[in-house]
Amino acid sequence: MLKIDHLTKRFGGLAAVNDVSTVIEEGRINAIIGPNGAGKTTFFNLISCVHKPTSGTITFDGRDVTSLRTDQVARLGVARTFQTTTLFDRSTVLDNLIVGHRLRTHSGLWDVLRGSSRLREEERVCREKAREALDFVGLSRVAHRLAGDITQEERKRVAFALALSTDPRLMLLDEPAGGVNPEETEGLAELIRKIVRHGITVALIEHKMNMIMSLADKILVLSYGEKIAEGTPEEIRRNPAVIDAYLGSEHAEV
Amino acid sequence: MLKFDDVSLKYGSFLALDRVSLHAGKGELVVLLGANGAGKSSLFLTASGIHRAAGGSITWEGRELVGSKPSAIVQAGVVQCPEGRKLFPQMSVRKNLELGAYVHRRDPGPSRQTLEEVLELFPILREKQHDPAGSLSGGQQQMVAIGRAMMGRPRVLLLDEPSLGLAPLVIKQMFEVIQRINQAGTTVLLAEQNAYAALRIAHRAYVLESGRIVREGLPGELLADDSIRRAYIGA
Amino acid sequence: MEMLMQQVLNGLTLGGIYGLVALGLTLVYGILHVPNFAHGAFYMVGAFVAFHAMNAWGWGYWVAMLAAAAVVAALAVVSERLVFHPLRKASGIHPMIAAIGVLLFLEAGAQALWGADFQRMPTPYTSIVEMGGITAPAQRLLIIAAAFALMVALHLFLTRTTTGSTIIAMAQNREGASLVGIDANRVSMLTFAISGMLAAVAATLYAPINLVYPAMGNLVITKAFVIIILGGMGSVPGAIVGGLIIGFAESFGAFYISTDYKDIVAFVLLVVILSLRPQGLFAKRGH
Amino acid sequence: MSGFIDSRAGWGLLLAASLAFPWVAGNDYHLTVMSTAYIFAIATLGLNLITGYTGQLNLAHAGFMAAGAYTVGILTVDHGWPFWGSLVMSGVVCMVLGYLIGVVSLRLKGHYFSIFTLCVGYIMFLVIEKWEGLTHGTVGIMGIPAPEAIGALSFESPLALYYLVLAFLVLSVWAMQRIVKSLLGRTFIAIRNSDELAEALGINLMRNKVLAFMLSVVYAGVAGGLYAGFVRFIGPDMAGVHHTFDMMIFAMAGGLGTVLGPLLGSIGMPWLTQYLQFLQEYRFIVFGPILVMLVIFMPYGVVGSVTAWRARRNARKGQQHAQD
Amino acid sequence: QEVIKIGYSGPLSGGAAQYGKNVLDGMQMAVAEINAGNPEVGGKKVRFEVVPLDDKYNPSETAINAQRLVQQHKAAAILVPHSGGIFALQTSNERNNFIVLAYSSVPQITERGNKLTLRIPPEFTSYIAPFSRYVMGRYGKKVAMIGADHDYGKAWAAAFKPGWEKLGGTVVAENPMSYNRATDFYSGVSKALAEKPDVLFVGGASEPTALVVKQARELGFKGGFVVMDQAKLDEMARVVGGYGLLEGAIGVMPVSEDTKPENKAFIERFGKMYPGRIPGSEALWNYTAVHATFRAMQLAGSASDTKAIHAKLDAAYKALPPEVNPGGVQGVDQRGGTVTTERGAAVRNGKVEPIQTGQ
Ligand SMILES: Nc1ncnc2c1ncn2[C@@H]1O[C@H](COP(=O)(O)OP(=O)(O)OP(=O)(O)O)[C@@H](O)[C@H]1O
Ligand SMILES: Nc1ncnc2c1ncn2[C@@H]1O[C@H](COP(=O)(O)OP(=O)(O)OP(=O)(O)O)[C@@H](O)[C@H]1O
Ligand SMILES: [Mg+2]
Ligand SMILES: [Mg+2]
Repeated sequence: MLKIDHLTKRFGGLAAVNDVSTVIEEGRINAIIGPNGAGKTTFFNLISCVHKPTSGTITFDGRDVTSLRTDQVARLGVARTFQTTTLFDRSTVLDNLIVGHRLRTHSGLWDVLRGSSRLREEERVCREKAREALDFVGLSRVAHRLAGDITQEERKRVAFALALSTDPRLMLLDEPAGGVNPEETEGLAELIRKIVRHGITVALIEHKMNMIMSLADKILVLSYGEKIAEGTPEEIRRNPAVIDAYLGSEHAEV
Repeated sequence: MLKFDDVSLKYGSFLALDRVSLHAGKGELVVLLGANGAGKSSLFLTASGIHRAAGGSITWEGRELVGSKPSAIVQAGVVQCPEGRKLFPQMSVRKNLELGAYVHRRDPGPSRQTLEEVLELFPILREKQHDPAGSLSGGQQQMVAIGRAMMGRPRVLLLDEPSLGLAPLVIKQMFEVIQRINQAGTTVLLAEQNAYAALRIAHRAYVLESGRIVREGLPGELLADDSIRRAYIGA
Repeated sequence: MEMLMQQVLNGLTLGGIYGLVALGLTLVYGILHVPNFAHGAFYMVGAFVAFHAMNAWGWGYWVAMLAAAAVVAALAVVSERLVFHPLRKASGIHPMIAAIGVLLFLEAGAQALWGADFQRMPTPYTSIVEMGGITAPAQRLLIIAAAFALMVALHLFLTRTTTGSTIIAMAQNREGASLVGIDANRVSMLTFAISGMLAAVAATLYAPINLVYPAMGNLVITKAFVIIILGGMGSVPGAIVGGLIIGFAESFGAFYISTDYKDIVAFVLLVVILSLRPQGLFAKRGH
Repeated sequence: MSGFIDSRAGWGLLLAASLAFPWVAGNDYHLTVMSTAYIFAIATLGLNLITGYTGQLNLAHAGFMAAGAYTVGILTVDHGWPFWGSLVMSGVVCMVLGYLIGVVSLRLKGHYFSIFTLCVGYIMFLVIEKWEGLTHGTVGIMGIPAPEAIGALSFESPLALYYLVLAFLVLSVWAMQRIVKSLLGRTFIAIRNSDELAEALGINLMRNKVLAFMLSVVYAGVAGGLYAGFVRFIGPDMAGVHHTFDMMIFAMAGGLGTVLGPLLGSIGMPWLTQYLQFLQEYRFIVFGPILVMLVIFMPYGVVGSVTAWRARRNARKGQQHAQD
Repeated sequence: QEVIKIGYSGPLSGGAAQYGKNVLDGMQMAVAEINAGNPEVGGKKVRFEVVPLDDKYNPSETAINAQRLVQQHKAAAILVPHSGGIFALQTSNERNNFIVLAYSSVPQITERGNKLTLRIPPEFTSYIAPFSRYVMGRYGKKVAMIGADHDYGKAWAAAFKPGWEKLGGTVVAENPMSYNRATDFYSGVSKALAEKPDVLFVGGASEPTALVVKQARELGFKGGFVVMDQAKLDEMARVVGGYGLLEGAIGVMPVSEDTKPENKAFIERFGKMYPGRIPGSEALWNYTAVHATFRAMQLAGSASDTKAIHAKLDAAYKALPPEVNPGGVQGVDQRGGTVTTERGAAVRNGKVEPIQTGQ
């Protein structure tokens, strides 16, 4: 669904992403791993059009999206989560989520001033989407709590819910389980599987190998901005270049 | 000895730490396990004087830390590598590290040597030493944070999830480093999600849940405990 | 040619004063994370204190300058403790409004103490120096020399000394600074003190060729704002270069375009520069 | 308190009180203070939209208010337009200016935007002062006609003007309520919280920010137009940044990011300054510290503090429901 | 005993505060003198009082203050020392029935036919020819104009230019400057001097005007100055340290240098009431205006019938004893403006000498 051709991004003299070509496969969990500073986050930033690539193209469903704005690709169906999600602490979780579906609505100022039926309908849809998303991530019980009062792990899930309420086709998850303990990591992994079952493609950056190995359908390995390997978890686990650059010897058997 | 006695902490009306008591003997490496939001970081920030305990006392070699200024606590040798790194993003990596030795500013000789050790340990930092710390990748920044704490030449090192965001290979090296630091005589209190690796180098461990200590024991005992294995180590 | 040199001299004078005021502003910006609207009032109080010391107590110019620096530094520290310290965790707009409160208070206070009229500050340097056809009042040369000496000194202090680094560290991450053992309170008081001192010295240098009155700070502070965003907020070299740019723009703008539009010159310059370079001239990268 | 006031009944009561005010007030002085406060309340509501709801502190707001006032002044005095037509134009002129200035300035973030707009405001002031051919320069525009009568309704007396201004205020509040409670308002709030996140959620930052900016300056422009018809003399001083500061203080005191707060703030604060008049030139010695204490002890303003408390209580209730 | 209140709305805080206070001082002094004489109006014993309100130079605040003064304090007359406030009040004063005592010589104030306005200061146009003739004779025909750019300054400059040219002079540079906002006059002055003028036209508030003069001297200017009447030679001399630098400057006769006996007496009384202070013309004109208002009330036999009071202002000024009219106002014209023969003054050899300006 997402095709990346010879993608390069330079910061000054440093090539954070260097001539990477790959595809993100529809309906699968695509993982990206690599040493620190390999360019994974930058890679995501390029896909979601936060940064403009120095060269190369990105094609989403056959459409060249390389020079679009972030909000435009989001409307095409690319959603992402952030490592830390800023919520408006003084309103409720549900209120925070309603805006998530805004990109699928069309009401403008005129609808607002007229109080048009389209606006009312769309507001209802947004609210429904928000509830659905909360349900989906298993947080309906905190819908009416103030966003400032929920726990870190709940915040992570709210971030998922926000991304889900945009009706995405591809979700980019940057270290979703960073700082999450194994039990809850398992919960998040289950959530990710559920997302994929619902027909949403996932691209995932993570350093937790257990999680990656059990979750990913396909792994892309970056090192110093370059693609050094790509394949199934089994292949990656045994790839000497990856062991050398990233996993270290003992992970090969874990 | 670093000793927590009935330490409580409140955020507004929320009780984040509820009469926590624990200790780390001189030269000991103690691990603190706990789910997200259990209160590990809160405990560390209280020890460093960033938050003020609502009750109880924290002593280091008999000296009361509750009520002391953060700077005085660092001066006394209790240094933290905080969660979220808290670097100086626009300063160069080198300057960040040098400021880690702020409390030793009157005696710069040994600091230069520690700096060398840190750069040895994380070679990528030597490469990037003149870049602003904020431009580094997440994991590289974590290395700077650990290095900065080491620069304080701590007698007690509080490490709050140091492996966060690090590649497996680097994590492995890092645990080796922690062990080495500890073996050189530094008391280490380590909060970790990566329970398996942490317990392998620990002398003793505590389990924190919802602001309370629910379990204490030797690494072997905890590793053998099924419920602990399930919660903190994974299947 | 002679005219050109005259304008260069004038540009340096203005640039020096603006630069000093902007430096103080930029330093405190690092601690407060908002532009300190009360800074112009510090400048004004500095001028009044020096004026008072010279007029009422007959102190010498330099002693009066020291006194002004000391008083305003103390005033800045007090306002840090009472007003800005309690607000250190508040969002941007709150310290800004508090600063306006301080500004109103100081302006009204100065008026109550010294009256609203224009005062004139004496100076021992009244001679006029003739150099190759250009005439330069000694006070102006003094301003240029003192302002730039002070800027260089401050720059060295910030970059070469550990205490200087602590100020920068604090500006970038307060909690991080505490955790390496920097006493955050001390540093933020120190920063306020330095900023107040710079304002007072700038005022005492400049007042003899100008007037002293309660609203005098408003003129300079707007320019200082322009300078710090021109140079990049929180950037020390930015403040110095920005000061010079605005000083020269005003001086040459007034001479070659029109005095009528000289104020607009500075602002239009800013609009143009920021449209091309939204982060200012000297802002550092990092995220 | 705000729980009640924010309800339909509360707003109704507020409206009733303001309709009845002239009978209580007894004299034109009170009416004039109140009418002026209402005019500034309209502008403050606008400032609150861009600052309180969208998170961009616009320090040129008074400049836009002046632009609106000058539109009315120039059209009525120099071109013989009727007041009402000119008032419409004041909104239109500000909308266009807002678009042009917004597109340039909203590319900047945070304090850069604030200081940039501070300078824009100053430029607006200088343009008004220097462009004599258009604005009469420093002399200002005098002899602006009062609003023409509509049918039998004439607007010469302070009482009639009071009701006129009140009508505009009611309209402004009503429209603002609609905006902020709608999806559009939520979009603005999302931008305030984190523009990075908002963008990732598919919100076109520039378009929404510019829209919020334009709406906010239209409020300023219409308020300025009303001001011109009310005071009937305008000078370049109107564009001074201290007026923006005043409005910011009104909004802050009441509670930024609420509709009721800035409204109450801009009605309450002028009365406070009127009552401090006896202190004469010393009143800022008192007012300054009051302001500081307000910021420190009531950071969300009167209304903000009460709403937060109420939201928390409701949240607890809501949670109980969810658990039931 | 009835209390008659006269309103004042002007700047008492902010940049123009001192100006406002100077005006107020003159008013207070007049009121103190009137009260000391056991005043009666319409056969009733009365006491006078000034009610001052701060408007920060802001016309809308002037409007609010006026309402308050009229309705709470029943003031029949309100003195406003700035044109914006005056214009704002002129929209409603006839309907609300109060007299605007306008301290501003902008011509529009009396041109609009407001029936309840008194323009307190004299018109400035009478100075132009005699001032010009004097400096032209002493220094030459080339003038550079660097007056202030506020409304009053511009009105002056607009009238001065044709006046100067009519006498055969040329204007070599026109470079108005912002006296109140500028941080430095160096560039503006050097630009004007680049045209090698014989005379500089300057003027705004006294203190910045003095700085402009000083700046010109520092840049080597040796010619004379025409000083607009807002600036006073004595106040300028205080700023630059004596009349030395002001050699060849011509302006209005400073109150403190005017040797007429009634003027000297006024200075003395003022000094008693405000120890250590020397009155300027803001104090003087408004002092006389309050006396004239009181006298007009007596003549009208009423403290509230504003039309009658206004109609008697001319007679009142004429009836004032010279000691309360040291400026020598001769009456009020049809449009409500005062009529005066003013005197000019020039600096020669470090001393002020009077220059006859009347026709
Ligand atoms: N805005 C930027 N300016 C300059 N350099 C940058 C910028 N963003 C990233 N870099 C550099 O690009 C490289 C790749 O960074 P990136 O954040 O993509 O790494 P990563 O793979 O996500 O690492 P980690 O696993 O540690 O998060 C790093 O060396 C970093 O220093
Ligand atoms: N500054 C704060 N204000 C209010 N509540 C806080 C604050 N910091 C932490 N908390 C709350 O206190 C509880 C303990 O948080 P803490 O960060 O100490 O947990 P932790 O064990 O370090 O978790 P993690 O593994 O996520 O780092 C959490 O519920 C958290 O939401
Ligand atoms: Mg990353
Ligand atoms: Mg933690």
